[in-house]
Amino acid sequence: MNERNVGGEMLKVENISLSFGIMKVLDDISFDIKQGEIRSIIGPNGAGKSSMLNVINGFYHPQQGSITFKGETRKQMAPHVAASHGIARTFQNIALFKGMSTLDNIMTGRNLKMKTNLFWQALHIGPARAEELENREAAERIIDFLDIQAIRKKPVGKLPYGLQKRVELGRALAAEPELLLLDEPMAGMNSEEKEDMCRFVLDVNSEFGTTIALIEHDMGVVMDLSDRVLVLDYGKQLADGLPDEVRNNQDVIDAYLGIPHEQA
Amino acid sequence: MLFFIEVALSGLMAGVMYSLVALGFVLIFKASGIFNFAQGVMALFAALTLVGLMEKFGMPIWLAIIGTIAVMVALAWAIERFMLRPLVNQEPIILFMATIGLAYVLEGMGDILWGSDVKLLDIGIPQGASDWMLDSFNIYIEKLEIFAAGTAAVMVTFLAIFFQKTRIGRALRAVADDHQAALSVGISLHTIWVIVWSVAGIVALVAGIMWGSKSGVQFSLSLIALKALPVLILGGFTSVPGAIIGGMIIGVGEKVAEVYLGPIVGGAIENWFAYMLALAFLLFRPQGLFGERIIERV
Amino acid sequence: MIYRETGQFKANYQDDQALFPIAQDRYVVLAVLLVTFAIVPLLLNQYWLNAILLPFLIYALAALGLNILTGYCGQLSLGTGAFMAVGAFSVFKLMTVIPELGFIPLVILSGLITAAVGTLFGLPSLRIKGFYLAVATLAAQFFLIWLFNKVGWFFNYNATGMITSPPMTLFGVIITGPSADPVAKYYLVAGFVAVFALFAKNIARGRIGRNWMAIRDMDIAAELIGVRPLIAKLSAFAVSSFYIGMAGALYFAVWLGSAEPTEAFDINQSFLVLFMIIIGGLGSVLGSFLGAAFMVMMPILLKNIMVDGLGTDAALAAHIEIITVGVLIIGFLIVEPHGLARLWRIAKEKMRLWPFPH
Amino acid sequence: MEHDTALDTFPKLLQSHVKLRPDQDAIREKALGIWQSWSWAEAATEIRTLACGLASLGLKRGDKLAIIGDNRPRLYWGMTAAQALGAVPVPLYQDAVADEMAYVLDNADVKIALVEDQEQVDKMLEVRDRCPLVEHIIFDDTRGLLHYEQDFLHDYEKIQQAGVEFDHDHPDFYEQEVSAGSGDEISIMLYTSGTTGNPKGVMLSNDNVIITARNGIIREDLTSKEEVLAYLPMAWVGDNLFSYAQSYVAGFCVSCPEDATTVAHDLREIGPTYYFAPPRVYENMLTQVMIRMEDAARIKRDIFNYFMQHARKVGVKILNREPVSLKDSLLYKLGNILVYGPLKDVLGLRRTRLAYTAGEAIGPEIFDFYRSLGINIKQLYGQTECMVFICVQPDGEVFADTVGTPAIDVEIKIDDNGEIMYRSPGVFQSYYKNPESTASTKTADGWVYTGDAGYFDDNNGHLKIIDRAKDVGKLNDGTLFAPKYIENKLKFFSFVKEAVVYGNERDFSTAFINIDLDAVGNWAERRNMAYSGYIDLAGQDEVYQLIKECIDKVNQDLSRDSRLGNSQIRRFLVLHKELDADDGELTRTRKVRRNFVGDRYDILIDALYSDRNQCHVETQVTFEDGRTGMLEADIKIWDAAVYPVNSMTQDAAA
Repeated sequence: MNERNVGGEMLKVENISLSFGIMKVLDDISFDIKQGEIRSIIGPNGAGKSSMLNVINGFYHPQQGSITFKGETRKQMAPHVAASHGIARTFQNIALFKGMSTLDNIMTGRNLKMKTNLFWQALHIGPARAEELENREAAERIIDFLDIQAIRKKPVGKLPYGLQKRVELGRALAAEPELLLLDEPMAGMNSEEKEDMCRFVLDVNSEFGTTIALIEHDMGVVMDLSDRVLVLDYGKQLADGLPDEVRNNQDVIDAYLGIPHEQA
Repeated sequence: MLFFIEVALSGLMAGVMYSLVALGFVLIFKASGIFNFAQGVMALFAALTLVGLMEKFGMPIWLAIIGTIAVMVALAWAIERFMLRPLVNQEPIILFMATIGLAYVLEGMGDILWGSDVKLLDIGIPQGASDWMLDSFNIYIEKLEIFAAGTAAVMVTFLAIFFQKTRIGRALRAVADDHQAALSVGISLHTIWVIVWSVAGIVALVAGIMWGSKSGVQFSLSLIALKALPVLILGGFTSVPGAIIGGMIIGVGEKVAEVYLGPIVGGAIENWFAYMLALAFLLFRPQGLFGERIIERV
Repeated sequence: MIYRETGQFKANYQDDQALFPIAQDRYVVLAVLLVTFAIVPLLLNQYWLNAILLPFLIYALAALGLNILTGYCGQLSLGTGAFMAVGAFSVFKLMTVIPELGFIPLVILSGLITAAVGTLFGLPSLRIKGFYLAVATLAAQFFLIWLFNKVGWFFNYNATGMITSPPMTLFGVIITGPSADPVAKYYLVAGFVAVFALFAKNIARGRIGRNWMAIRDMDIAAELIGVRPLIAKLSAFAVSSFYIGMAGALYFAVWLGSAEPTEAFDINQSFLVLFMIIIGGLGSVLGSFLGAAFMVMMPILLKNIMVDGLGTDAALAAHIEIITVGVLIIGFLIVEPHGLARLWRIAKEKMRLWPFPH
Repeated sequence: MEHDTALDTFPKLLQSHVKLRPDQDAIREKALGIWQSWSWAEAATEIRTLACGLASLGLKRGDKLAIIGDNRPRLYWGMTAAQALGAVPVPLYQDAVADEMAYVLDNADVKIALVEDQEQVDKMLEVRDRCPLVEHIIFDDTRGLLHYEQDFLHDYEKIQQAGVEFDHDHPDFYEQEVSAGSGDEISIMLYTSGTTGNPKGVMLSNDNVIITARNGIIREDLTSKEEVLAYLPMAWVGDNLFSYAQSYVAGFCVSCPEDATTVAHDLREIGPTYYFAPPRVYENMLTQVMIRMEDAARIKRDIFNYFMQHARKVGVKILNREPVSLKDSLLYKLGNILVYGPLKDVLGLRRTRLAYTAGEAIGPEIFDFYRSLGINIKQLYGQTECMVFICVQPDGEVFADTVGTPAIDVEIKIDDNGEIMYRSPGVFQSYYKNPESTASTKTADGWVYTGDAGYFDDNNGHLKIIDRAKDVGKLNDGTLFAPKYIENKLKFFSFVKEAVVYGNERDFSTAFINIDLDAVGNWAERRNMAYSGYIDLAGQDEVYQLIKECIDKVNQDLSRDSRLGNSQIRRFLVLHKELDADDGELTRTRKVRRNFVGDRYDILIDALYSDRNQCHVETQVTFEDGRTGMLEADIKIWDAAVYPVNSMTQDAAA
């Protein structure tokens, strides 16, 4: 893959522990994500990967630990705050707005970029209209980037799975995030779709310089894409390092041999 | 003090009656996820039928009751066949709307069949104050209310057993969780729904009898359904004990407020007080009385 | 079949995002407006205007309001009747206190007051969802109606507890009270509905509308991309109540002339409007109109058929009527749960693709 | 429409439009969801800056500028910009693989390449060492190219910048260069993907292109108001004539689709008044129509069929302005409201005044289908060597099996061995760096061998093509054997995608058939036949029966033609794979390479001429991603029905 321009620390997670009632989901997790890198989080099902993302963008509130994002340290933050600070994400099970078109989904992704008040919107003139048109163009750039022109005005509910995943990525990109969290972006895709998605992830990273944290089961993909890999297992931090280091880490191998079906 | 206890007690009794109606809601919601707005009207309809059978056909009480039960079962069957089956897999709000439609139909039918004038319902439930309570504790309680409380208690135990012990009961609980499970028990969804609605119908009949004997059988009876709704917020749509306890809380709270708060604000607060009570409660415990916290996953 | 879209290409986003991008649609809308404002008043008599068109238009406005809340934002409410009452009583008080402001501003003002009340009763939506919320909104229904019954200040302490709209004029024409001219009333209401239907459509297709729908379709995802549930839901309650409030104001001041809370605004009003948007189509402005038309006309039609047609006696007819209404509603939900608007959309798609099926 | 002969180059034409219609749209592109438009004035400025930019890179009179990519305004501007400098634009097929490109780039001595995107850039880089003359590569779409450091790669906008500065430093440069241009200068170089051997660079002068374009415009009286969709490869002469030359001469606007996947949709949005497509496009369109109508509701389908039947009866007559009974014309009007109008509208052809088809013969029923709808679709016969026009069908004289009468200023003769020759103002100067081919194609007095065999139809005097001259052979019994002619008849059936017929110097004709997966697949599904894929479907007896019926019809048809009657197909088989350009079985323009296929499947041919009724075959195939693999199958061989030749009827083959 083309040469990387990885910068300083963007996000630092320190001693995060999260539990629901007696169920301990995350146990003292600490790691960091550097500006401009692609960071993978892997691990068997139920390892707490998604929960980790949920903590990062403020949907879950950990009992212990702190998160430092762009220098600001927080114990927790409201999701919309995280969003407005430049954290966007996609979801393991597609969470698109089924009732809306591809374009509207992506436009919704830009809601933080739009400010005009109810009054102007009701009249749909002046600032409201101008704003709508500007953002439409921005949305169109994303549609073009993801090559989904053909489904621009189709309701997303009826789209094939692979495309829905793409639209969801588009919705996340629409927010022009600095940190993009991808929760199994290639789950349930055929090899061709996976290839496209990899392409897009890399392009996002190199074209927009977006920092990416992704959860993925396909080891091949992970090894190709990531600069560094974090391995979780039953809420515990198993390993953290370069793809090759992780690949050869004994604990990781054991953990995976435990559940070989998780490979690829 | 004594007065307060008296108020509280009678509130408790009234609450039991709410519980009876709420029970009907819960049964159906539990088994089919349908918010059956017609429950109140079903009570009215049942009571009307009962009275009708007794007056128009001069049936003895026991026969009339059996007859009414038969009617309610037939009704349940018709509802399943002509309303639920075609609407299977529709969004909850659609089914909710349908039950409102059903309420209209039942109301109209009741009026046409049995006339819309107020009727007295006397199936020999003892009326008047309970002398024993009056003598021993010097507290005034309607015999009817005690009787109602008793019946409610019996109902609940019966239902509890029905749910826990019988095969059908277990099937019903399974349906609540997921439909496939129910089929695996070997009972078709349709049968299950007919049963649930029949049971709800019978519960409605009991509620109808109680309220009917208390304040006569008339349209306003169908409004007791609205009284039962706050109970549901409190107890949760799916919890039988919730319905019972919730009913009592509402009953007591309402009576107390009616007596102590009512005069200050000019009375007639029973229409809304229960709701305010439930709302206030929700602010502190959104998941209701017996619901446990839901962890949302994404 | 009618559609001819070849060559209708868009060279800028303005045109592409126009309300009605397809020329044929624009013609239809213009035709409808023409009929509404130029032809109807000439052709139709008092009865039609008063008994059918006025209620239809006013309910359409209310349905629009509820549709914003329930259809677009996904929050089920059973308090419509009460919010209409708020509008009605607000306008009544305003008409008696500051009539000099003029009727239209007063109606809008009462809308705003209702919006405030609605927002207040929308607060529970932040903690509870679905039917729990629906039941919670009933609190508004019962509490407010009780309030208007009990507190004399609202009905200026008159003995009956009724409110009666004093005559007010617009451009010198009497538009409220018994002596008002039906045509003038019709123009007033039609104007209101037309303008605010347009506003509703604009809001729905803009940022705010999209945020509402996002909350409706997938509230968690919406929150995680920066939509604030608090603002989205409460704004929906506010806008919705604003519309319903104005509808209530017109309903009382222009149509009924006088009203008594427990009858005019009871829970059945709430259900009636809810039916309108379900049958018309959730999340559709057009649907609000179709639903209102359906629910207003059907009973009248039934009555005419039975009483005038078959000579059924009134009481029995009334019973048969509500049964039929009930049956029709159930039947309708079975046939097309997504409402008339969906039917229309499908028909339109077919027309656009004709002769192809898809 | 004015024809100022002083306007003998494209830059000059451009300037005249800037004067005549500065604000009228010159070109459009669907991008970011809307039709971005450039008026003639705006286009002129774009072109001026680009030309100056190219000059600053050292592009000079006579140099070659390669243009590679989908139809994009900037690429079209690249052509004019080059022409403004007296340089020669050389458009290449954007879907060609790197090697194919390498040959052309090298052969054409390309100096600068203007390409669309990363895909093309990568191909260029791959073969750069093989074409040392290429000095610069300019790319339009920067996507994915940010991290390419090579100093000979330039962003289009950077070049524009350079252009602006250059223009500023040499204010008169552009005008001088433009006025220096002349009619006899080479206007463009188009490579013909010959069915055999390497592609040849056809050099056409400004006069060749502009006069031919103008003649076409005069003959069909096109105006500056036409709407055209530019969706066919820029490297192909047709696109160059219809979407470039004629646009500049007539001054009408050309629109570029958003993306290959949206062409159909964009076609409907633009609604071209003047449309061009090779037969296969019309074929696919019709197949799509039929497939989609299959799913229509009963009543609708009946309405459709009823009126289409009526259209077949009178539609063509009405289009040809022949008299029809009042009832028929009224019924047709009704049909126009219910079916024809809407159908044309959804296809995007409602506003189409004139539609051309060429390249190869088109199926009669396909042809009549569109004509009966009232779309004036006409066949023309043309070649790259003369900027397309040789023959065009005159309005009202349109027959499925002829290509019409000579175009304006075109002379035609048939030489002794039946080969068609022509002479016209459009005749090319020569093949680039290829005198011998030039000599063998073009006589001293300007006559060009078409390589096609044909004759003027005795009834209507229209030219009728039967086959490639070199392909026309003889059966052992001496009967004329015109494989292409037969193949086309077969391909007229929607079930047959490709057909390859053999028989030269043999006792009888045989055929390889490629079924059309869409059409046959759909046909199979309606009979709920299970099939796992192409191979499986192709092997089924029902399918063989279906194909046999098609072949029988063709044989019956042939039997009526005294010259070709004996070349009826006796035996045939359905191939186990689709013929594919990636396997070299088709040319890039999807023409069958008969001999190549013949060599590749020689076992099958032997089998066809033996008495075996099955044959095992193993084939190497190339997948989309470039990997290769083996494909095995047992292929059935069936006999077709043969009909007695009726020598009485003369050959107006229906």
